[in-house]
Amino acid sequence: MTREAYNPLSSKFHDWVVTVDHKKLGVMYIVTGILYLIVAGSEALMMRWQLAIPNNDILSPDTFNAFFTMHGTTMIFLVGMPILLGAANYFIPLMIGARDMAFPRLNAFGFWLFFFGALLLYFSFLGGQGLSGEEGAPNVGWFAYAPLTSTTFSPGSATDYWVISLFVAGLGSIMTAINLVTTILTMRCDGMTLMKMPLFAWMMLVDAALILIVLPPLAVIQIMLLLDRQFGAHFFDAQAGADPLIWQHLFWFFGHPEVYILIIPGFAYISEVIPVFSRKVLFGYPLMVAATVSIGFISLGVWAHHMFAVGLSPAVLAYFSGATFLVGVPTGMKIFNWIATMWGGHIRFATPMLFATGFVSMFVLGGLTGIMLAVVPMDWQLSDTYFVVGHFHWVLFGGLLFAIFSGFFYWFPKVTGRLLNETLGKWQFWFLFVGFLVTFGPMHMAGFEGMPRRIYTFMPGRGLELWNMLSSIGAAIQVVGFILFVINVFWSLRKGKIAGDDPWDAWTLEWSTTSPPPPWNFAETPQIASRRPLWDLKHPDDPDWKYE
Amino acid sequence: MGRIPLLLILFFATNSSIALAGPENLSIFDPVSPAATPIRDLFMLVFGVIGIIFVITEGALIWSIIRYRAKGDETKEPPQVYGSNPIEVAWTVIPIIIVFTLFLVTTRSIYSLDMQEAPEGALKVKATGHQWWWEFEYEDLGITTAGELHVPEGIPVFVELRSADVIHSFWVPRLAGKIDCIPNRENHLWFQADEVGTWYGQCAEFCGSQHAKMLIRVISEKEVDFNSWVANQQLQAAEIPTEANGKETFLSLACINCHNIQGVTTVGGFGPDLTHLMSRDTIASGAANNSTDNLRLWLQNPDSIKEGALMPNMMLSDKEIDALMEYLQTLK
Amino acid sequence: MNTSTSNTSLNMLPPGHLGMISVIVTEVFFFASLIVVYLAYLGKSISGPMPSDTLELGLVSFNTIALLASSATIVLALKALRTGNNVRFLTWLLCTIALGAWFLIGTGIEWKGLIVDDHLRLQTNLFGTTFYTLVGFHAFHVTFGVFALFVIWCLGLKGCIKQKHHQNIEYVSWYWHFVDTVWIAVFLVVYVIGR
Amino acid sequence: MTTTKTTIKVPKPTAWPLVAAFGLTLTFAGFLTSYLVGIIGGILSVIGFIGWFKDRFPNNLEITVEVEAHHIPAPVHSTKSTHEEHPHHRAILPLKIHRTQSGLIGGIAGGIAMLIVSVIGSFIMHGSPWYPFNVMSASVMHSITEQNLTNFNAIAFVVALGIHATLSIGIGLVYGVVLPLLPKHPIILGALIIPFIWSFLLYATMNTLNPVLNETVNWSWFLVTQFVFGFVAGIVVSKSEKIQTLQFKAFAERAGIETGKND
Repeated sequence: MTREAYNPLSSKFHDWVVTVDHKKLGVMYIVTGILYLIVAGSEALMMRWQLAIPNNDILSPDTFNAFFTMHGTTMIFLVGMPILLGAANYFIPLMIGARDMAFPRLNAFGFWLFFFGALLLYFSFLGGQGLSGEEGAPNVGWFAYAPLTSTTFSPGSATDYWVISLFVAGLGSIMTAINLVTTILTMRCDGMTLMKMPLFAWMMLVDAALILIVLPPLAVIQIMLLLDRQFGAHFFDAQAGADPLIWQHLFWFFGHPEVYILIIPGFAYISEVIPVFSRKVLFGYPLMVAATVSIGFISLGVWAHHMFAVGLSPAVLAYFSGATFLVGVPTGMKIFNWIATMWGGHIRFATPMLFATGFVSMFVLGGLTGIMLAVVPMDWQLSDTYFVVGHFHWVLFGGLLFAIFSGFFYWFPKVTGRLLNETLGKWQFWFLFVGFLVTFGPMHMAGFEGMPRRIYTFMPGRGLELWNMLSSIGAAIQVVGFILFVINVFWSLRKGKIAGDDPWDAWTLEWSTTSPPPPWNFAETPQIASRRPLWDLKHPDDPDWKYE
Repeated sequence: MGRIPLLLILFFATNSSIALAGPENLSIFDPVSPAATPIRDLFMLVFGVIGIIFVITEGALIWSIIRYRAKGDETKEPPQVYGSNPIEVAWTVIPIIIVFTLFLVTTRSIYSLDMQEAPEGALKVKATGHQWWWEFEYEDLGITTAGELHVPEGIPVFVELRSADVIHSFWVPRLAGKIDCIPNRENHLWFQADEVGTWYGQCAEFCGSQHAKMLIRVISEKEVDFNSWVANQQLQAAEIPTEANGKETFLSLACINCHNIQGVTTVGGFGPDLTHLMSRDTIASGAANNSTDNLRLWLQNPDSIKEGALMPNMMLSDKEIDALMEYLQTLK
Repeated sequence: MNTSTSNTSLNMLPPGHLGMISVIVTEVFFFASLIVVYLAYLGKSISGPMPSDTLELGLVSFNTIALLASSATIVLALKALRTGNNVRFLTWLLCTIALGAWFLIGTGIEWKGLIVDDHLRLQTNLFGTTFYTLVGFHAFHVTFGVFALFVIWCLGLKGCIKQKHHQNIEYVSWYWHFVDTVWIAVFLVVYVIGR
Repeated sequence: MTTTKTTIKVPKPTAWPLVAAFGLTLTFAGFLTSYLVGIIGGILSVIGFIGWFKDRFPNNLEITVEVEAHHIPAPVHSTKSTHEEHPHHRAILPLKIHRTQSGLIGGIAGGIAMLIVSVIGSFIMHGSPWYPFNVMSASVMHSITEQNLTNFNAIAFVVALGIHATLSIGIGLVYGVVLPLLPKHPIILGALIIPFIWSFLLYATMNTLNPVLNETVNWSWFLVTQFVFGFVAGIVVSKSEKIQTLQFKAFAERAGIETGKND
């Protein structure tokens, strides 16, 4: 191994900008994602400040509307997507024993499209105001229902920023998804049949396939909206006889699978972390694969459960309700399999496992409140209320974000060569966990008490004060957790314990190369015989391949 | 309801949250309408089901956390168990049975609650969502009002939902679930207030700047009271000669471009009908009480009550406002 | 259960195959969405002109034949390339380009008629909006395909395209076949069902 | 660990994808700002794509690096040894179970037995065989409330049979896999205790599950039909095949989610 000579900063910068290495691109994705996490988190914090007491006036209505729009859009497209694509970018080739992605330059292209699209979205804070004088950032909600987005009701260019930046970023995601599908299906090392891939690779395969299928409809409606706004077309113009539900159907055909696109990588990280820290092989691997694939398929047929209140016919309501219930089955299978993996193991509660356990325990409840929302008459009461806000934050925060932190603590040593500080990590977990419960638990109650979502203030004397105050306090507690995380990252990068190649005594291929891995990953591409190639190497007397 | 203790506990828990809410509560657990009560019952069933699942799953998780925590001195890996057909079949089939049952119940309740035709003897109301207020039209009675929906107690109300601009959603939690108001579409909703009282609600679909203050009040009254309210609303705006000054001011200003007063001007329709303005408890779609001070403030600067409201600041002089106030207060 | 230490030797497809298939899957859902919107708005226009007043089968049938024929010519071109017959390859490729261009020009003539004689524009009504978007995006894909084929043809003239490149050219031909197939769907929806 | 020199080819770093992406973004940003921006973006992206194309054609640009190859096994060790001496230290457990079909058959048998008993009861109490079908279908069909429950209704009949079959087969399958995991007397459990538990749960929730049934059913007869199902399904399942049920072991072990201590 050649050690890189000292480079001046500009040259290092140049290295990163022109790179086509999947690892560098992965790191850039994740770093960008975390930066936007902080931005979108701050927006959420401002909203909680505004909602702490009734009739508060910290934020004006339009600013509040812009903040929740940007918070949702950012969290989904500029935090969730890049982190999951980045992690896949970094670890898929390492896990399947490949030197790089199938199309390295396309990979860079995908990243930069995302990067510039994201910048364009945030430029709206400046540009939207400066050029039209009408308004700043987009304020039509992350699902931007027509006809509120038409020029009549949203003049100025804020909504165009939303459309165009997400269109560009979406193109980037499609490029990366093409790359991931191809890499997983054609670049596996010798011996790695599909059923011997790490579950991570399986889940990212399903994930990338979903991206390929559902992002084009989003692109189509974005183009349609752009044609409406810029060229006078009538796709969503009620005056011309258009049906506003077309937007909703196509948006949710994208939007619902998008939620799975976000959470499946969470499953993927958890499915790698839990076995290693329980010292057991993953329980029911084939069932997990089957469950993941079926979640992928079912997710394509449930979109209208976001539209139970739009006046669909009873038969359609019943179908979408049933399909939505069905999602609960494979999801439940996964949860039970994770618990069964822990059962009978020797569980070490290092920070990754702590977050993984937090994920499993919270995701159960997020799934169950999802079942509640699938009961159509209950949805007539709960849809568009804070109960829904509580529900999807339970899934995306208690689920996805905990999984991301789990993966972050788990793979940080592989990426940087240094371990994150365990003490800070545990403090971070507990602050986030408690803050999470206090923030999002009361939101369910506020929903029961009749609080619609997306309101910039609420009326006093209607039983909402306590729940909102609690939520805001919870948000403040979370801030401590996030600060600890940032401190931990910076401290550990300089002074963290040297990790070595395999700090967790793990079993997948990425731990067989150096930390950080060289640009070519493996000097010689590996050959494997089982799902846990490193187990075979560590226990040559009792290898896995005899049993699979 | 409440045959087993778990459901009782849930019932009390939800009831205590209602108690916390006070008299103006919007709790979905405190229904006063046959369109909302079955949903509450459904809640109790589903709470029970998911409660049991939750306890079992978290129990297993917590048990394995406690029982299988590494002692730190293990020199051997634990036995590697790959899977178990019986248990995997069990936790596939049992959830299927559960969701199948829930599916049956859901389907039945959709059909029983989704009413496409107005029932016999129902009061028909047309509710139109505007940015950011509600228009209520009783076509059979020839009444148009805004923000506050008066209904008789114990009689089903069949609401036709429409939108004048963007998507809104009509939601009064204690009376019925929400249904959206969508341009170019006509949706329906029904409820029946079984008690006399005021039931609160608001727009539930994001509709722009003042989505938060697009409030609804449904006022259910004894039939006699309702009938006298109807009789009053059916009157055209009284011609009161002493108030001619204020009326002229009203007619000379841009007010008439948006606001109608039956018997006086019917050019507008973009803003709420003002024929019986003073019979309402609130102005600006429930954003403020209908007091002299608030009304004056509203005329001076609508943004101070409801920032971003589509009623423009007309830059009226004090004299004009005095005249308008005088006139508006005759619209009883 | 694997009972030996020997590794399963995997016979995996070349990355280009999967890459191109993925692109086509994405495009299928792109056009599917456009077609769904077209169908959803069929007959929903409040004012004319309507499809039955404006759309003619005559010209568009010729265009369709041209586009379908181009799928055949590109197959012949590829066959020639595989056998190393460069002249024949370039000839058939030029035919393909010409047929594609014919389609585009035909579409242009049709649009001119619609705009000038029938006063149907994107802004006119829902039919105009959906028609120009759907057919336009297809035409855009054809344009891109013609451009790509033209680049290949120029490179071929310079002698840069060798037999070893046939795999890559084949991917371009997949794209071309896909665009053809989409046209069949669009044709059926717009000119057969929708009229 | 062998150390040999070897060369590896990796793709040459390039800025063209970045240029193309930036150009494309600007092209679209032209809608938001001015057409000039869009044009500049278009030109940039074309330049980017051409540059990118030249990276790939006629030759794929690569750089060659020389590395010391170190095989895996790289230095991988585990501090732990495996449980090799344990008889079931790794396995798919339990080693032997009922075949899945036995559950299916048990469910079907139990379902048919339950059906017969219900129809007989219906004859005795209502003088018509259709009563249980109508009541069963009422759990999904709202409209059934408006008709006489003893009349024949074809839709209700089909729906009820469908529901009954689904539930019977589902519960039969669960019986097939769960009964062997239960301690001591699977038949007593399957025939009495489990039906009793679910009957109790049904009794508690029937008002919401199926109000028609709740109002009209004879609960003791209802209980009998449940026990008949449990009894028949339980017997069919446990007699279908001799299996090693590991009765002497702890539940988790029998369920196959862990292996026992050394034995």
